[in-house]
Parts: sequence; C-alpha cells; structure tokens
Amino acid sequence: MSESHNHLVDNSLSGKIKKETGVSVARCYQCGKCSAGCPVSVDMDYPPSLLIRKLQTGLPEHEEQVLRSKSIWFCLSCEMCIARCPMEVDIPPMMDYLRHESIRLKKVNPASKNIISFHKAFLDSIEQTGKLYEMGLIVDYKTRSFNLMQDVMLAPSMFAKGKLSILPEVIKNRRNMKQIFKNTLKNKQK
Amino acid sequence: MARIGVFICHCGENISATVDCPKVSEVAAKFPGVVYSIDYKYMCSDPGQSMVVNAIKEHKLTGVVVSACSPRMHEPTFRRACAEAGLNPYLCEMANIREHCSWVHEKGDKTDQKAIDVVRMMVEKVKRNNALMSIKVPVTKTALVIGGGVAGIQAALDIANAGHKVIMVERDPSIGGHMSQLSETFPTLDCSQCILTPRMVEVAQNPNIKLYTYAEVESVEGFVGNFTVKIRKKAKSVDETVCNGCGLCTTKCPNKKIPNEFELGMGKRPAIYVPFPQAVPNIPVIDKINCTYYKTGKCKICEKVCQAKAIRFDQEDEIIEVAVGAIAICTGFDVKKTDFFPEYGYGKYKDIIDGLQFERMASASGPTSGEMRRPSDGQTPKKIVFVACAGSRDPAKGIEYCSKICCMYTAKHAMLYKHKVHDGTAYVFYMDIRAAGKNYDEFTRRGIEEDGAKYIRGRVSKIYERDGKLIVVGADTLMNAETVEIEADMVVLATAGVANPGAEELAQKLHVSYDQHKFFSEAHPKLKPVETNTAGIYLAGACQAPKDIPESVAAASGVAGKISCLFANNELTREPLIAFVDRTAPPEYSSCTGCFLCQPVCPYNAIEREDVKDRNGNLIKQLAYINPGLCQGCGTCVAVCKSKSIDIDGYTNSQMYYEVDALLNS
Amino acid sequence: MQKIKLGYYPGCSLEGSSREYNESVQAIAEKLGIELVSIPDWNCCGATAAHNLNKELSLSLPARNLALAEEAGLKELVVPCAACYSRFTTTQHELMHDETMHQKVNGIIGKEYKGNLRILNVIQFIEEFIIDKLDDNIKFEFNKKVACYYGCLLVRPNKILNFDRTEDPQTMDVVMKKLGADSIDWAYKTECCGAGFSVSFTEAVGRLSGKIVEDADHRGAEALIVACPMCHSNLDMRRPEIDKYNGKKLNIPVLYITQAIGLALGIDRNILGLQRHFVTVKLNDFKPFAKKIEVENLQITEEI
Amino acid sequence: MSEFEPKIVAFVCNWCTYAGADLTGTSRIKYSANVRIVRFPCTGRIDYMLLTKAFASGADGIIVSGCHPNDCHYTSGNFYARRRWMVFKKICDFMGIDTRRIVFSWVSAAEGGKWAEIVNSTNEEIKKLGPYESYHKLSTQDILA
Ligand SMILES: Cc1cc2nc3c(=O)[nH]c(=O)nc-3n(C[C@H](O)[C@H](O)[C@H](O)COP(=O)(O)OP(=O)(O)OC[C@H]3O[C@@H](n4cnc5c(N)ncnc54)[C@H](O)[C@@H]3O)c2cc1C
Ligand SMILES: Cc1cc2nc3c(=O)[nH]c(=O)nc-3n(C[C@H](O)[C@H](O)[C@H](O)COP(=O)(O)OP(=O)(O)OC[C@H]3O[C@@H](n4cnc5c(N)ncnc54)[C@H](O)[C@@H]3O)c2cc1C
Ligand code: SF4
Ligand code: SF4
Ligand code: SF4
Ligand code: SF4
Ligand code: SF4
Ligand code: SF4
Ligand code: SF4
Ligand code: SF4
Repeated sequence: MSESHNHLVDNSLSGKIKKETGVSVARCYQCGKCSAGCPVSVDMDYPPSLLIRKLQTGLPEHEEQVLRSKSIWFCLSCEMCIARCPMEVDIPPMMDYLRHESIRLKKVNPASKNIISFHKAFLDSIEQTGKLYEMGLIVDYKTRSFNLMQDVMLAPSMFAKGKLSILPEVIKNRRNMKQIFKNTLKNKQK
Repeated sequence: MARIGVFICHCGENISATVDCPKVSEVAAKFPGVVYSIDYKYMCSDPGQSMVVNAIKEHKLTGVVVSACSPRMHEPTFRRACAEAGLNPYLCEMANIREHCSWVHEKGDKTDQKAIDVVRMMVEKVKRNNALMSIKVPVTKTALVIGGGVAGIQAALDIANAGHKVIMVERDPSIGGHMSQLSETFPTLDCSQCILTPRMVEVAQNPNIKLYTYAEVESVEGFVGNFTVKIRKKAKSVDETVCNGCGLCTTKCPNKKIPNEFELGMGKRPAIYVPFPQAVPNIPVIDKINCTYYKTGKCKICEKVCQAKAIRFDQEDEIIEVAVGAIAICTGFDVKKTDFFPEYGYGKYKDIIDGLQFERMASASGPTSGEMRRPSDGQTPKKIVFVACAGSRDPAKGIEYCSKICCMYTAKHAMLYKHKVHDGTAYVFYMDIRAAGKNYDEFTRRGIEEDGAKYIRGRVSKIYERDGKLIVVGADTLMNAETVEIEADMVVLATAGVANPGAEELAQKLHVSYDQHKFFSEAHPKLKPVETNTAGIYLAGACQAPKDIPESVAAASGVAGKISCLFANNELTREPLIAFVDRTAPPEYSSCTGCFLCQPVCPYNAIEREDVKDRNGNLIKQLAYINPGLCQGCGTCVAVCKSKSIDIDGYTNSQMYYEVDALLNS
Repeated sequence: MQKIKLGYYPGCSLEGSSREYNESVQAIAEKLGIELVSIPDWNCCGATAAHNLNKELSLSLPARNLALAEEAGLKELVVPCAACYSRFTTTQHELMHDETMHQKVNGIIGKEYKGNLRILNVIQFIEEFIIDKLDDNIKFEFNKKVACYYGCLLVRPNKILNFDRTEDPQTMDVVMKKLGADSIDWAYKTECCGAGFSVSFTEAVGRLSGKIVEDADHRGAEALIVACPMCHSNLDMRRPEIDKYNGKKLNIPVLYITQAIGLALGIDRNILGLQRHFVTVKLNDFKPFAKKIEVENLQITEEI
Repeated sequence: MSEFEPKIVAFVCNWCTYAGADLTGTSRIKYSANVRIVRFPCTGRIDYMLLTKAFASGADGIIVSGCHPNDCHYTSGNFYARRRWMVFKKICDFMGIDTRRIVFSWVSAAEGGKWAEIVNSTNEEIKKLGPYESYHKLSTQDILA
C-alpha cells in the first residue's frame, strides 16, 4: 500500500536526522536560498544547501564529509536559512544534531577547535559558578585555544569601562548546577 | 407471473472448456420463474441474438438473463436485441460467467456451482427489474460563455461557427483578458494584440454571439440542456445603443489621474474611460467610485461634450434572464503581486515589478511606448534581474505548485529586454527551466545562446536598495552554492499565477467544484479535462490552472466541440438508472422525513428541497426531490437515507436484497 | 502612581560586559514606577554553547530559571537579553510541545516547570508597560536619524517567538518614532552580527558587524539602536575589526533602546551607562519635547 | 474429507473493481472460486445492512471494494462509503459481528492481479476463521422467533 514506505528503516545519516529532529532533507530542492542568505556561508567548506545535498545522496563518503565539516561548527544558529527556506527545511536543529553526532563519533573538524574550546570554556564556567564568569571564560578559553595574544588589548579597556569583574558571581545552589551537568553533558560523554 | 428466459453462452470454448454449460442450463430451467433455458456456442453472433429475439416472442418472456461475458462487453448488444423483440431493454441482465468465472477458475464442480449461483442471482434480479424509458431532455441550443479572455473568445467563436447561439458575459468593460495586455508571445514572439484583436472584433460582429461586457453572472439554476441564468449588467452610465465610440468624453474628462488597471498602475486614465484603445466594444464606462459627479454632484462635462447624448448618469444595474443549454467557464487567472515576499522588499521599491507590468512596459502601446524605462526615474535599466518562481513552488510564503507559464515568459522577457537594450545585461535566477512544449526548449535556448541571457541556478535570498541600485543576493547552486550579488537597475519578479478573485463565488453559484487553490476542478484529470462534475458545464483556459495561450485555446476548442456534440440533438438521451424519492400521493404521506442527510452527499447537487403546501398555500412539509437532469446514478443517497425513502433504478433495494439471498441460498 | 511588579531575568552579560544595558533598563523602569524582581538564584541560560553541544543541557539551564520564577510566583518575566529571550522562549515551546522531553527536563533540574510564565523581550516590555507612559514623561525629543537593528534572535524563529515579522520588522522603529526619531529603512535590520563568535571567530564578526555598521552609517544614521547585549558588544567593542574590514573609521555610536528612552526621559547619561561604551556617544542637543508624537500603527502585511 | 470452502461475497463498484475483476479474467489470472461478485454502481450505493443480510444468508466472508480514493467515478461516493463503514464497524463491534470477516479494499480497473490476491488472501483468512456458524445460527433463530 501507499503508506508502506513510511515504515522503511532508514539508517542513513539523513534518516537519523529525520528521526531525531523531524527535519527531512528530502524536502530540500536545492534552490540555494539558504546559502545565499547565510551570513557565514563564505566561511563554510560547504554552504548549507550543499551540506544538505551531501546528506541527500546518502553516500557514506558524503556523510563523512558532513560530520567532519567546518560548516556545522561555523553555523551561528542565526535562523536566517529557515526564515527564508521555501520548503521550510529547518536547518538549525539539524546543525545542532550534526554537531552532537560529530562530537560523539569523534569527527570534529580541527579548524573548529577554537569554537568548541570556547563553548566548552563557557559551559565550564556555568558548571562551576552557575553563571558566566566572563573574565574566567577569557582566561580559560585562551589557555585551551593557545590563542593568547588575541584580545589582550580589549580586556584592560573593559576593566576600565567597568565591563569586566575580576571575581565571579556565584549562584547559591551550586549542587543543583552540578547535578544538571551530570545528568546531561557528562552523562552523554560517558 | 414472471416468465424468464435464460441463455447460456459457450463463447466458443472460452466458457465451455471450464464450465459445464449444458448442466448450468439444465439447472437454471428449474429456477422459479424460468420458462425457457438454453445454451449455445456464440450468443452474441447473429444466430445467437435471433435465438433471444425468437424466444422472447415465442415464450412471451418478461425478462432475459444472458449468461456470458461481462456486461461491460455485451450488455448493449443484448438490450438492443430485446428491444427489437418488443421487450423493454431494461428487462435484460447479464450473468458474468466468463471474466469472473471460466477464465479465472479451474474446471470442476465448484466452478459450475459458481456459474449456477451467478445465474440464479441474475434471475432473481431481473424478476424485479422495472421497465424503464431512457430519459429525454430537451436541449436549449444556446451556450453561455463566462469570461472573454482568449479562451472564452475561442470557445464562443467555435460554437457560433457551428451554428449555435452564444451569450458571452465579461466582467470588465472590454473582452480580451490577459492576452490583450501581453506584448509579444512565446514561443514565436508574435505581437499579442495583432493576433488577438481580429478575433475580438469577430466576437463583436458574429451574429450568433450576444456580448455582455461589464456584466456578471448573478445566479444559475437548472441542469444540462436547461439552465436559467441571471446576468447582472452593471451600469456603464453610457447608453451603448447611442454611443458611437468617438472618445471625446474620455479626452475632456478633467479627472485624469486614476491609476490605470490595464497598465497595472503604471499609467493613468480618466473617470470615463475605455480600458485600452483596441477595446471591444469600444464604448466607455464611467468609474462611479472616482467620477467627480458621482462623488460631489458636480461636473457632468462628459455629458456636455457628448454629441450623441449617450451619457446616462441615472442608469442602473440591469438583471437579464437567459435560457441556455450549456455553460463554458473561461474566467482565467490572476498574477500575485510583488508585495507578499517580505525579503524582496514588500513591494516598497518602485523598480521591482511583476511579469505583467513588464509586458506593459515592453508593449508598443504601453505606458512607455515599448521602451525599457524603470519606474523610479525613467532611466533605461542597464542591468536587469529576472527572478523565476517568485512565489510559486514555495509552500512557506507563496503557493506550492509550479505556475507553469513563468519559465517561458521569463525567457521571453529576457529576450525582449535584450532586443531593446543592446548593451544591457539580463540575469535570470531560476531553479529549473520548465519548457516542455513544442519549440519551447528551443525558445529558452535561444534566449541563452543568441540573446545572451545569463541564467543563474539559484533562488534569490534578498533584494535591497542602496544608492539607487537594487542589490540582488542569490546563490549559484551550480557553483558550490556560492553567493552571487548583482547590483541591478530593475528587477522583474515572475510572481505566481493564481486563481481569479471571485472564482470561488462563481464556482458556488454554478455548483461546480474547485481545488484548494480555488482553481476550477475538471471531472477527470486525464479523460475529462474540459468537463466539470456538473453535466453541461465545461471549463477552458487558465481558470483551471495556470496555462499558456496554446493550451487555453486547445481547451476552448475542446469545450466548443463538447458543446456542439450536446447541441447536435434536439433532445438529450440519458440512462434512466437514476435515483428517485418515494412519492406517494398525497405527498405528505411520503416516507421521506425531510432530514436532508441525502442532500450534502450527492456529488452532483441533484437533490433539492421541495415544498409541500396545503390548499391555502401553507407549508406542511419539505421533501427531498431528485432532479433527474442532474442525478448520475451513483446511489450514495440511497445508502444514506435512514428511512429508505430513496431508491435507484437498476440497483433497487429489493433487487440487491434478492441478489444476495439468491447467491447464497443454493 | 501604582507600582507595577514584574519578574526580571538580567542574564550574565547584563551583570558583566553589558551592565549598562541593565543599568538603563532599571533606570527607565524606576522612573516610570515599575519594579523589576530578579529570579532568586538564577543561573546562566547556556546561550549558544549549550545547544551547540548538548540538547538536554540547552533546555535544562533555561528550564531551571523558568521553574524558579514560577516558584517565586512571577507571572511575567522580562528578559532584556535577546539571546536569553530566545533560549527561554524556545525552551518553553519545546517543553510545552514535547511531554517526554518535559518530564525528562523536570527530572534533570529536580523541579517542575508548569509553563505559566509570559516571557517578554525588551520591546514587548516597552510596548506593554512603557510606551503609554512616554507622552507624560518625555522631556526631550530624540531628534536623530537612527537605524534600528534587530539582529537575529529577536525575531527568529518566528514560528516559536511569534514576535514582529521576520523580514523588515517594525516594532523598534515604532518606539523610536514615538521618541521623535527618524528611523531609516536600511538593509541589515535582521542580518546576524556574528553573535557568539565574538571571541572564537573574530574575523567573521568583523565582517558581519562591519557590513551592518557601514550600511547604517552610509545611509546617514546618527546612531544604531539595539536590544541585545551580544549585538551591542559586537557592534561597539569590535570597532577595530569592523574598521579594518571596512577600511575606514566609522564613529556611529550604538545605543540600547532603553538608553535612548532614558535620554528622552532626561535621565543622566552616566546612570544610563553611556560612558561605558567604546564608541563615544556624542549625541546631545536634543530638542525639548513639545507635543505628542503620533505614530501610525504598523500594519503587518507579511503573514497571510 | 471435504475441506471447509468459505462462501465469500464481494460487493464491488461497477467502474473500478468490477472492471478490475474483468481484467483478472482477460489476463487469465486464477483465483479461488469461492467468491461471488455483486455489482453496484458505486461503493457509495452499498447499504451496509446488506452485509448483515449476506452473513444471515450464509456468507462466511465479505469483500467490499471500489475505486481508490480520489478516483471515484462519481468523485466522492467511495469517500462516503468509507465514512459510513467507520460507523458501521462500530455497530458491528457492538452487535458482535466479527469485522475480521469484512475486507475493505481498493482495486482499480488496472489492478487485475491485485483483485486475485485479495480474493485469495481473504479466502485463506476466512478458512482460518472457519464457517461463520455463530452468525448463521443466530440469525436463523432470529428469523424463526
Ligand atoms: C506575464 C505573463 C506573460 C505571458 N506571456 C505569454 C506568452 O508569451 N505566450 C503564451 O502563450 N501565454 C502567455 N501568458 C499566459 C496567457 O496570459 C494565458 O494563457 C491566457 O491569458 C489565458 O487566457 P484565459 O482566457 O484563460 O484567461 P484570461 O486571459 O485571464 O481571461 C479571463 C477573462 O475572464 C474575465 N472574467 C474573470 N472572472 C469573470 C467573471 N466572474 N465573470 C465574467 N468574466 C470574468 C476576465 O475579466 C478576463 O477577461 C502570459 C501570462 C503572463 C501572466
Ligand atoms: C513510457 C511512457 C509512459 C507514459 N506515461 C504516461 C502517463 O503516466 N500519463 C500520461 O498522461 N501520459 C503518459 N504517456 C503519454 C501517453 O502515452 C500519450 O500521451 C498518449 O498515448 C497519446 O495518445 P495518442 O492517441 O495521441 O497517440 P498514440 O497512443 O501513439 O496512438 C496513435 C495510434 O495511431 C495509430 N497510427 C499511427 N499511424 C497511423 C496511420 N498512418 N494510420 C492509421 N493508424 C495509425 C497507432 O497505431 C496508434 O494506435 C507515456 C508515454 C510513454 C512513452
Ligand atoms: S542558522 Fe546557521 S546555516 Fe542557517 S543561516 Fe544562520 S548560520 Fe547559516
Ligand atoms: S533554502 Fe531550503 S529548499 Fe532551498 S536549498 Fe536551502 S534548505 Fe534547500
Ligand atoms: S456473448 Fe460474450 S461470452 Fe458469448 S460469445 Fe459473445 S463474447 Fe463470448
Ligand atoms: S459617450 Fe459620447 S462622447 Fe463618449 S465615446 Fe460615446 S459618443 Fe463619444
Ligand atoms: S462627470 Fe465624471 S466622468 Fe464625466 S467628465 Fe466629470 S468626472 Fe469625468
Ligand atoms: S514555470 Fe518555471 S518559473 Fe514558473 S513556477 Fe514553474 S518552474 Fe518556476
Ligand atoms: S435522507 Fe431520506 S428521509 Fe432524509 S431527506 Fe433524504 S430522502 Fe428524505
Ligand atoms: S444517485 Fe447519486 S447522483 Fe443521483 S441523487 Fe443520489 S447521490 Fe446524487
């Protein structure tokens, strides 16, 4: 019967995307509107529509390219693509999923090291204090990324303008915060 | 008492190789009511048919069962034979023992038993058949054509030339439709006006055609062959019989700053106007909303200058009633405006226009006399961008279907532009080039190869204005989806083709169905493309879906052919296998309870409400009444009626009941 | 004047690098008799980092705050940071539309969020609680040409946020016109500034923010008006990178919309935190407010 | 010795399934002879009380088949048939009629093979269920009472 193809088991990456996020890459007809509007498509190795194209073929080498791409890390989650996509292909949640998979399968693109280091430092800060400790974040990020020179000029003026505090603000219920991280991020990584 | 004859056919060996025909005949002879039973090699052969004819006469048969092939094959043959013998043809039934028996089962008792059961079933049925007369309905040989675009024009001329009367109703002051707005037409690039105007004039001059412009259909009643239509003639404020079309009034009217609909707002017109110079009829109308006299009670200049004394400020809408036998809907389509695409600038930039506006700009009779001039400052655009699928194939913001004509007209536009601005550059953003038609692909190739239109495969993401230029941001999906930015002087959006406003309302008046996009629905997408589900009402042109001129014209001629067939006879003969509501006399005793559950299920709107009144004219009851002109005999209402007040000839409740019983109680 | 009490989530940036945003929100609220009650013991919303790395974390961090706000009996929650607003609204949407996830997140945070909060971004807060009071309180007319910059997080994803239209939004412009400003039509209202890549991918931010600042300046705007701390820090603090990208120095200042309102209300510049900006805010010579400014209510034509 | 041979009645529409069964014939595809076909103009015409009538008269299984959705010769008859079937099925459940014995299907005029498959699979299914004696008995008693 005509419904039967809904029951097909789809083990391709696009099949998993559909199952986990509800986003169907098959809907994309490669018009390129997302790529044209995406603010960082020039920085990406594959602009969003091309990334989707690679998922559409379902070929293992293409899926590998996707998971190892810079694109998934350069995506800003700005939602411009979905705001304009005529077929309503919801790219941002797909990007989130691909990032998670890329980490899980240890396929993270080396060029996105900085971005991930920053995200990790950011989350560490929250885990420790419950809030973002910007000074700590910058120090932490710099040690992780070895990007020591960048922004040294900015910090002193930020101090001067009262925009950076030396000591972190800490929430009271730090146990609760640890708990949340234990139940989510730490849980996944094990 | 029933006197039934049974005729078992061998079909050469097609049946007899599997089914024991003599045995079936023998058993059948003993069924109650059967007075004659025989088997024969080829029942449909001349001798076979004569056997039937003779047996009817000889044995005074009141019913015939031919047990042979599928009724879909030879039912008409044997019904004709019965009629020849003086038996009502509807007293003949066929039992299918070939397609449904000998060809699909193995030889043996089980198969014989099945054949016997099937014959018994049909014997029980035929005993309860009614003698029926084919329904004859008189045909009014006048056609109504609604809409005077190219489709309506073609349909009207073809029907009129076949010798029938045509009434054409056009909503605008002139016929011509969208084609009259076009500059040149694909795939030949011939001038649209040049080929259309003569046909428009023919409509006006053909003695068989009565043209009502500035008019609309008010209501439609009746059924195939016999429609009664009310037409509202909107007041033109001009006496058509007196006006000689000199046009003096239009030049003297002081109120000249009204946006011209025909030029899509790119030109102006006076309050008393003829929509375009070649208009048919060439009679002006007064736009009451904008006329100074209607607004303030002062002016009447047109009246003063009119030598023919044709102006009638007190004219009122007029309702005319006409009788027609068939209706052709040719109301065409519309194009979406540019302002529904937020990322393309909300229609706030003057130099972004739609395809139809481009047609006017390219047209020698248009507001720029055919010169390419951008609306904001009248400069010649040196770089122009065409955006295909601007609103089509876009479930998110536009419509999901492909508008079909825009690939072609966009290619045409790019060519026309290059023919007019030799040093200009034309870019086309597209997704696919849909050019499936005779000489269509060749046409778009010519645009690319010879006229140098630069096609970029990608959808435009955004258009914004900066320093008097329109920045068009798109992607080139054939080049790794790289972003392409073009600084254009003018942008033309190939906006979607959509249903005409008012199409839904018209469909409801006519009781014909329409799809989710408000286009009229054909009765069958392949085999009945110009019929609607209502007998006698047909469709042609872009009112069905976006269509180009060749397709619209082909469909219109198809409709004309259909209507001419209908008009070829004085009467319409229809199968009498239709439903009827129980009507005892007096009608108040009808078992119909007036619940009207049957009414909405009828696909043909054949069920009406009939008032039963007492002598004083007081309403006692409402009954269902099935219009025999509209009923197609599906039987849905029969199954729905809870009080069993509806029955259907050929498949009556008692027939079906006894068929089932006979089939099983062997 | 009866005091209005509203829930408040300042978020991390407003306590650190964007404290002037907090200061200006508080200042105008106080001036107009509104009390903003912070969620007790609130935590960071997780911003981009959390949802880039882990979905459940990205929902749990905001959910804890929402649950705490509910516990504290708050009905409305004002969230000035557009990024936090986006995370909160998305979380609320996801939890209310996915019961399994809702239960899971409740388990993770050890609290229950029922979904009864109304989450307001700064513009909604202004529209609902500030705008009507302006006429009686304005001292100066903000007679400048401004470019309102919405960024991405305020209007997208429209399906969830359901705020203004995604392309060419108007709500900020309406507020600015009400203050007497001439808000211009420009091309970068909703283009992304580079958001969370400020530190990790500064070149991109220079380019993206560079285009925004340049277009506003090119069209003669005297100030950029923003409603998000990330937009502000990118457009204001990243000026060296922006100027490098554009190959010229641009001096157009970037103001929070609350600072603009504050100026019109006659609040001291330092209380509004203008001295903290990297690009000096020179704007002065405001005209004294003379008469009510009638702004035509915007007709939203996008959604059909 | 003799195996149970179910009696199956098929209620089909004239335009799709009847023609489809004709095609099975012209294609000479064999199927079980236990089926008897009753022709209706449209599935919309099928009064479901006829199904109970068929069971009462001795049917063990019933096939109802017409045009595919949207292919109805009369545009929407099959749609109403389907809708009424949903209601009727509830009534059957209430009355204790075994709805496993009623097969609803779509067979177009081009699906000769499908028709044979449906007859055969229904035949096998009903064979497994056995004769519908409980209903035959019940109704006979009803009639006698
Ligand atoms: C920009 C553009 C360029 C095109 N270029 C080409 C081309 O080069 N070649 C080509 O083959 N095709 C072209 N087409 C397509 C062409 O316009 C259509 O195929 C053609 O106009 C369809 O004719 P029609 O009679 O069906 O409809 P229409 O032309 O739309 O005519 C319908 C008529 O019905 C009238 N009407 C509507 N509703 C009512 C009512 N309720 N009562 C009474 N009257 C009513 C209207 O006023 C109108 O006169 C183009 C279309 C567009 C938009
Ligand atoms: C692979 C394929 C798949 C298709 N699928 C679809 C589909 O899914 N849907 C669809 O709508 N369309 C489909 N089509 C198109 C469809 O087949 C045609 O539209 C249709 O057959 C055209 O009908 P016709 O009568 O014009 O021509 P034909 O079907 O070609 O019939 C022409 C007849 O004329 C006879 N003839 C030829 N020359 C002479 C002569 N000199 N004297 C006497 N008789 C002659 C031929 O023998 C033939 O019987 C498909 C076509 C192909 C090739
Ligand atoms: S959400 Fe990511 S992919 Fe989409 S437009 Fe923004 S940056 Fe590009
Ligand atoms: S905009 Fe949508 S349909 Fe177009 S290429 Fe991108 S994802 Fe595909
Ligand atoms: S009537 Fe039918 S079955 Fe008999 S010979 Fe003719 S075709 Fe064959
Ligand atoms: S109304 Fe009078 S002036 Fe006008 S066109 Fe007709 S005849 Fe001429
Ligand atoms: S009365 Fe009306 S139509 Fe006539 S001239 Fe005056 S404005 Fe024009
Ligand atoms: S015809 Fe071409 S331009 Fe028009 S909607 Fe279809 S594909 Fe797009
Ligand atoms: S369903 Fe039956 S009772 Fe009801 S109105 Fe129709 S015919 Fe009469
Ligand atoms: S038999 Fe069908 S077409 Fe005729 S009235 Fe009944 S439902 Fe309508």
